[in-house]
Amino acid sequence: MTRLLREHPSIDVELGPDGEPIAFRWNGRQERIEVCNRWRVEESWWSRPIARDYFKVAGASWLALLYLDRVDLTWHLERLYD
Amino acid sequence: MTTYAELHCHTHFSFLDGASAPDELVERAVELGMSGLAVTDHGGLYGVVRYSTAAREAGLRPVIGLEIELADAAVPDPAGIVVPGRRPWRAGRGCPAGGIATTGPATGPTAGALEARGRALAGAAPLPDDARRGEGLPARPRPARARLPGHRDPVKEDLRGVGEGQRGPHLVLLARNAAGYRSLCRLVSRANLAGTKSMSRFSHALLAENTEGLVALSGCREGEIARRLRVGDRDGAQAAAERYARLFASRRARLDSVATSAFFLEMQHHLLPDDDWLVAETSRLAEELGLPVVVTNDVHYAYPEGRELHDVLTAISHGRTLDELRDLRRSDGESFLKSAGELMALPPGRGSLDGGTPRGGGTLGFAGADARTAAAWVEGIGNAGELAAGCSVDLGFERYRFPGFPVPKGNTAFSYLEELCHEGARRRYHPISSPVVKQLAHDSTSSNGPVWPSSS
Amino acid sequence: MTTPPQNVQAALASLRERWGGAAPRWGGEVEGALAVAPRPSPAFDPEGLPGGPGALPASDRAIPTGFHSVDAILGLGGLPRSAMTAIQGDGTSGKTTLALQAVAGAQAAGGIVAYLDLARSLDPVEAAARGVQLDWLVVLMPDSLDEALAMAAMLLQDRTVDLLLLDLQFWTPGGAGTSNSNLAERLNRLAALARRAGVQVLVLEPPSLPPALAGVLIQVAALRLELNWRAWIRLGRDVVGQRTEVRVTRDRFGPPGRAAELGILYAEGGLRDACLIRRDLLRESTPGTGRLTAAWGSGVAPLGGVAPPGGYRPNLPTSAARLAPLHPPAITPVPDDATSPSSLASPSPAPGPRQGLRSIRGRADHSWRQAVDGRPGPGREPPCARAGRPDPDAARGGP
Amino acid sequence: MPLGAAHRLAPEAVFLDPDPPAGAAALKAALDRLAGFSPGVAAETDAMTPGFGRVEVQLDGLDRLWGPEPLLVRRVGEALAGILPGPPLAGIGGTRFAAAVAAVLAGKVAVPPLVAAGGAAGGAAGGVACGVASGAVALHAIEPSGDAAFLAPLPAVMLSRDPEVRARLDRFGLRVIGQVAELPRSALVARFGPEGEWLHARARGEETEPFRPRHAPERFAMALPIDPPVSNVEGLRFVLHRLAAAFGDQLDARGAATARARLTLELDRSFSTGDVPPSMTIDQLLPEPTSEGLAIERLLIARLEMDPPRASVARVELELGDVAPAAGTQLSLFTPQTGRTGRLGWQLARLGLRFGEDRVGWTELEDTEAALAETRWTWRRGSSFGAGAGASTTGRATAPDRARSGGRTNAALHRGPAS
Repeated sequence: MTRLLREHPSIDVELGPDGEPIAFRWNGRQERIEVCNRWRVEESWWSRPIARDYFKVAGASWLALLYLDRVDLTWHLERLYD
Repeated sequence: MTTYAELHCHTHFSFLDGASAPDELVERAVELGMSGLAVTDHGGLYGVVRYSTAAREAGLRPVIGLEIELADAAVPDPAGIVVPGRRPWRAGRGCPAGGIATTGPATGPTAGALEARGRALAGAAPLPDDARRGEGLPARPRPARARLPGHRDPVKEDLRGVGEGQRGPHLVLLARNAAGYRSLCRLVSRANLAGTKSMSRFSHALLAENTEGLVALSGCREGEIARRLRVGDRDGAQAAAERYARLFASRRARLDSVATSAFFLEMQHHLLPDDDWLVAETSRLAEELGLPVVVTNDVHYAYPEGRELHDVLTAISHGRTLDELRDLRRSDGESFLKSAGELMALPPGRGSLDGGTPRGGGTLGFAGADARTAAAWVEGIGNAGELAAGCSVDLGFERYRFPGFPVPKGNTAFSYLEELCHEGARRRYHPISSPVVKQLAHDSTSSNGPVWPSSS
Repeated sequence: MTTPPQNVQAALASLRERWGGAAPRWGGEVEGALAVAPRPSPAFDPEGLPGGPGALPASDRAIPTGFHSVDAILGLGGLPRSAMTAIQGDGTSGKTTLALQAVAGAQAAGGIVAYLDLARSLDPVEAAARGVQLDWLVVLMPDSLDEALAMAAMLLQDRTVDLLLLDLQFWTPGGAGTSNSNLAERLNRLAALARRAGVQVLVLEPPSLPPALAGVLIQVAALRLELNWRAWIRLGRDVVGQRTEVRVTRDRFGPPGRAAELGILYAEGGLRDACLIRRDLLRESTPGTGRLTAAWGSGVAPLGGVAPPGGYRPNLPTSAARLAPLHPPAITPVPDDATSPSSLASPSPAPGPRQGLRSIRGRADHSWRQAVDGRPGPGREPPCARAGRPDPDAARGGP
Repeated sequence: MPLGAAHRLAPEAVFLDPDPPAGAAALKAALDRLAGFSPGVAAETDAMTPGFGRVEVQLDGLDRLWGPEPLLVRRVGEALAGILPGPPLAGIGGTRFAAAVAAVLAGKVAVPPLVAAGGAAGGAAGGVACGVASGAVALHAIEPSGDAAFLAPLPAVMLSRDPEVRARLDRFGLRVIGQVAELPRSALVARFGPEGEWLHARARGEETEPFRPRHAPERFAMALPIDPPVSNVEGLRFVLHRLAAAFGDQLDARGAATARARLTLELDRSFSTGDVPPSMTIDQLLPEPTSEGLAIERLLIARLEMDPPRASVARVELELGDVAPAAGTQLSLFTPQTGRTGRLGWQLARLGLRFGEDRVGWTELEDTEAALAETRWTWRRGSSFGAGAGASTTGRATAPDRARSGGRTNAALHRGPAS
């Protein structure tokens, strides 16, 4: 079961050399993460383009879904697995 | 190592699925420094001539191929992994209610249409739709129009709303030489005769008869092996891979040699959620069986922007608006021509399916798997170029080739022609008149020279 | 759980042969895995609900959680009606899963459920996948804990709902308009109301609660479960599930201190979900020690101190070299007679009771031992969590 | 007839645009007046229907009260003067059909008023100005039991409005009503179907359907002065409780339920500072029609708590709108929820009022496999629960449907003429 955060809060992400996140910061917490899956979503280019790179990342004892909004290049937190 | 060659590429002769013209693809491939490019349209060789002409002009090695959709499973497939049953189209936001009624979990996707076709072939005219629908309509006898011998009533199959994932498994066939090209032509002809309008029907039996000079790639994510791997059916995938390898193996083929092997496991990565898994499993399978791998990108358009046109084409082919397409459109926008560098930058190429790098969580036993996948990926990119280099089909447009015409012994072509003309004149003109005789004499004298006989 | 009778086994086997992974399973056969059906049906079939195969009948005092191993360690065999239950757990501990499963159980028994979504993080699709009837799930989104408590009180007074789920996940102390002083009193009142109105209250409690509030919760809750993440369940690189330990820290209706382990699979959709019922593909792992030292919420870990990985190697192995495995596989699949994987293509005979979890864990444990005792790979260290991990058989606990 | 054709026929005519609301309002006022004359008044109040403008008044036994019929008709005319655009035409007959025909004739032929006893009277009040001095009513009365004789010479096409029936009458050579009346009933039924039965009855001067008088809506309004004025909600709650409880009893006694409540507070401005309106009004739609005083009171109090009066309240008036007979609801078996959905609806309405409408609601799945999680489901606000388009499939025809229909009622009320 996952928690889907409605507002997709912004997060800070540190990137590794290959463009995948290796650490992120949110709500005053900062942690190393390991990417365990990634995929790309490109939707509705005909109306309101949405382009995101999703990363499913695991921390010490938690799992979350981040994405890079490729329209404005910001990082967001979308889901927490729980 | 040779440079990369894309071996799985659709031109717009994959009707309503490819979004780029052959010339455009060739141009882009040259730009990217590819050594070769294969054209593998769906169930047809329509684009071959335009493509190979363009490729030769641009100095690109043309590889001629085909992507087929097999209509049956080679082994019983009770779970519907290989030939899935069609599920009703899911209605989503902004969709008209009801959707499209599709066949249930039928054994084959074309069961209904084929039944109708069987009736048509057996001589019984298919019931006119009106008679089936309206009870009170008169069934007026219609004149039998002059039909050409071998004529069949076209049977149309409504495949709108049926996505690739609900159809038969794909397989890519490439011609290694002229014999391979002949095999492709035979396959296409037979499959089109066996199929319905615009929907050819390839079966395993047909495929088994025509493997000479062909190289098979295991296909995109909708190929039989990929489908099995995606649902975790390792044993089934292994059996299927061995079956294909046996099927395409020639006498001098060694399994692990790129130059002679005739069956390759195809790896693609379109940044979809389960692509990591699929690539890792494919490389694992390749290692277990010692099969060579090849990396392709299942190209449907030359440039990334082509995605929009491709989506629109998909919408047209399914008769829906873009909003209603849902999962019928390819969810990735990655099916454009990619250079070797771009392919290498994908997750498997980076070796970054990595639990094993220092920053990773040290997931036990996965570092080895990742290194294996990365190595296979790199090797597959190299193999693609090698394989393309090993394929040469020359359609030979430089010289004229006329159909052979047997001439009876003791005759030259012109003497035989004269004989035929006189015979025809005797049959046709009663009584024979002097202008006819004069004309015949004129023709036979002039036809011995460079002048073609004028029609009489 | 019981073994299905012979005729049921035969029927299930034939169904599986025909339908593969989509065939019905004997209840609890794969615990925590979602059905592979893509679209949860919202149809409400009142007659079909109670007493379906595998569903424990809801008693008048307790509602089963849907996880048999959890039900087994609870005094009432489920979460008590008309009392407050606190579920405490860290970020990814599985408490939402457990809570939603309980919601589904309550709805199956005919209840109306209100979800106080303080964190604004309910995913209805996931909820429906866990069996929640969205028709009967009222979602309330309070802004603050004060509001949440007021809403809860109103709902309890009118007895219009049967289960109230209060999600405190992201609630931060000192939020707008929260006065800690009378929180205790109000929570007490809430618990009393729940008792009187016969309404079940579930509180999802993050570990970061201020001690005062946590203390109150400990006091007022009749049942308190503590969930702790134990390990990931992986499919290739991807994490597709987790293992969680459930510990009863307080139980008014039975002995506290029992523990059980849950296997939770996420099943996020797509064809790949069919892999989740093939246990031989799943692996279990915990992050290695020393790498991920910073725990969630425990301050700031140094960034950038780790050397970047070198990317792909320019010296590519040739095909001949690749055919010899680069690394011997660290986990060799151990043939395990008790856990013959139910194959999609070739159906296995109906499995024995309680197979699902045990097989996952059994397999993983085996690999652990092999890896740890036998031949730890280079750069791989034995996990630190090993010592703290209860013995699997003791962990099962329960009667 | 198209307007252009009409212009050609009567170039000097002035054409007025139809004004259905005004017509309906005028008719409603007329009905209110007529209710003072007779207990049985029936009319079509929808201005868009062809029957609009005809008012039927039951005259049985009214001669003792109002005098003989001509006198009654004159009195009616006086009462209606000024309300309708012109003087009404009146006809008195044994059946409603005959009376209506008589009224039409009254407009065409100047017939001296005749006395007719018994039966119902029909008055056709149209928007046609007849040029008769106000108060003078053109009346045509039919002799008692003379209906058939009265109708016999009239054209048969008057029997029906349906052009097809008219054409068919013509085809059968039935020119006058008398010919129709002479035919056996079975013959008419055989050729016209059920309509034939009606035609026959009408032609013979027999009543075809029971008279359904119009019921004036009861107005549930009550006011209580508060002396001295109170400023806190607690005090108001006390007063409101009395009002709501009284209404609850009344509704229960009538077997009725209300769907809308309006609370008007007269504010005492003598001690207030700033700009305070003389009164404040709270309009509250109820989640479902109810007769429970307590439920209404609670919702209103919740509104008051959200938006307290800005000055002391001197008078409280509570009015209930949309009172209709309470519909019996079928509780489905086996669903324990059923009994409580009603209460839940109320509860959610209160929660929505207190904490904001957008905070309470339900979710509905849309496309569970969409690529973006946001588009997989939609949020439905509690107040509009189930009123959405894709609401109910047949599969879940249980309690939510009931709650949904309640929601739809609300939506309909929203669209209705709001005060």
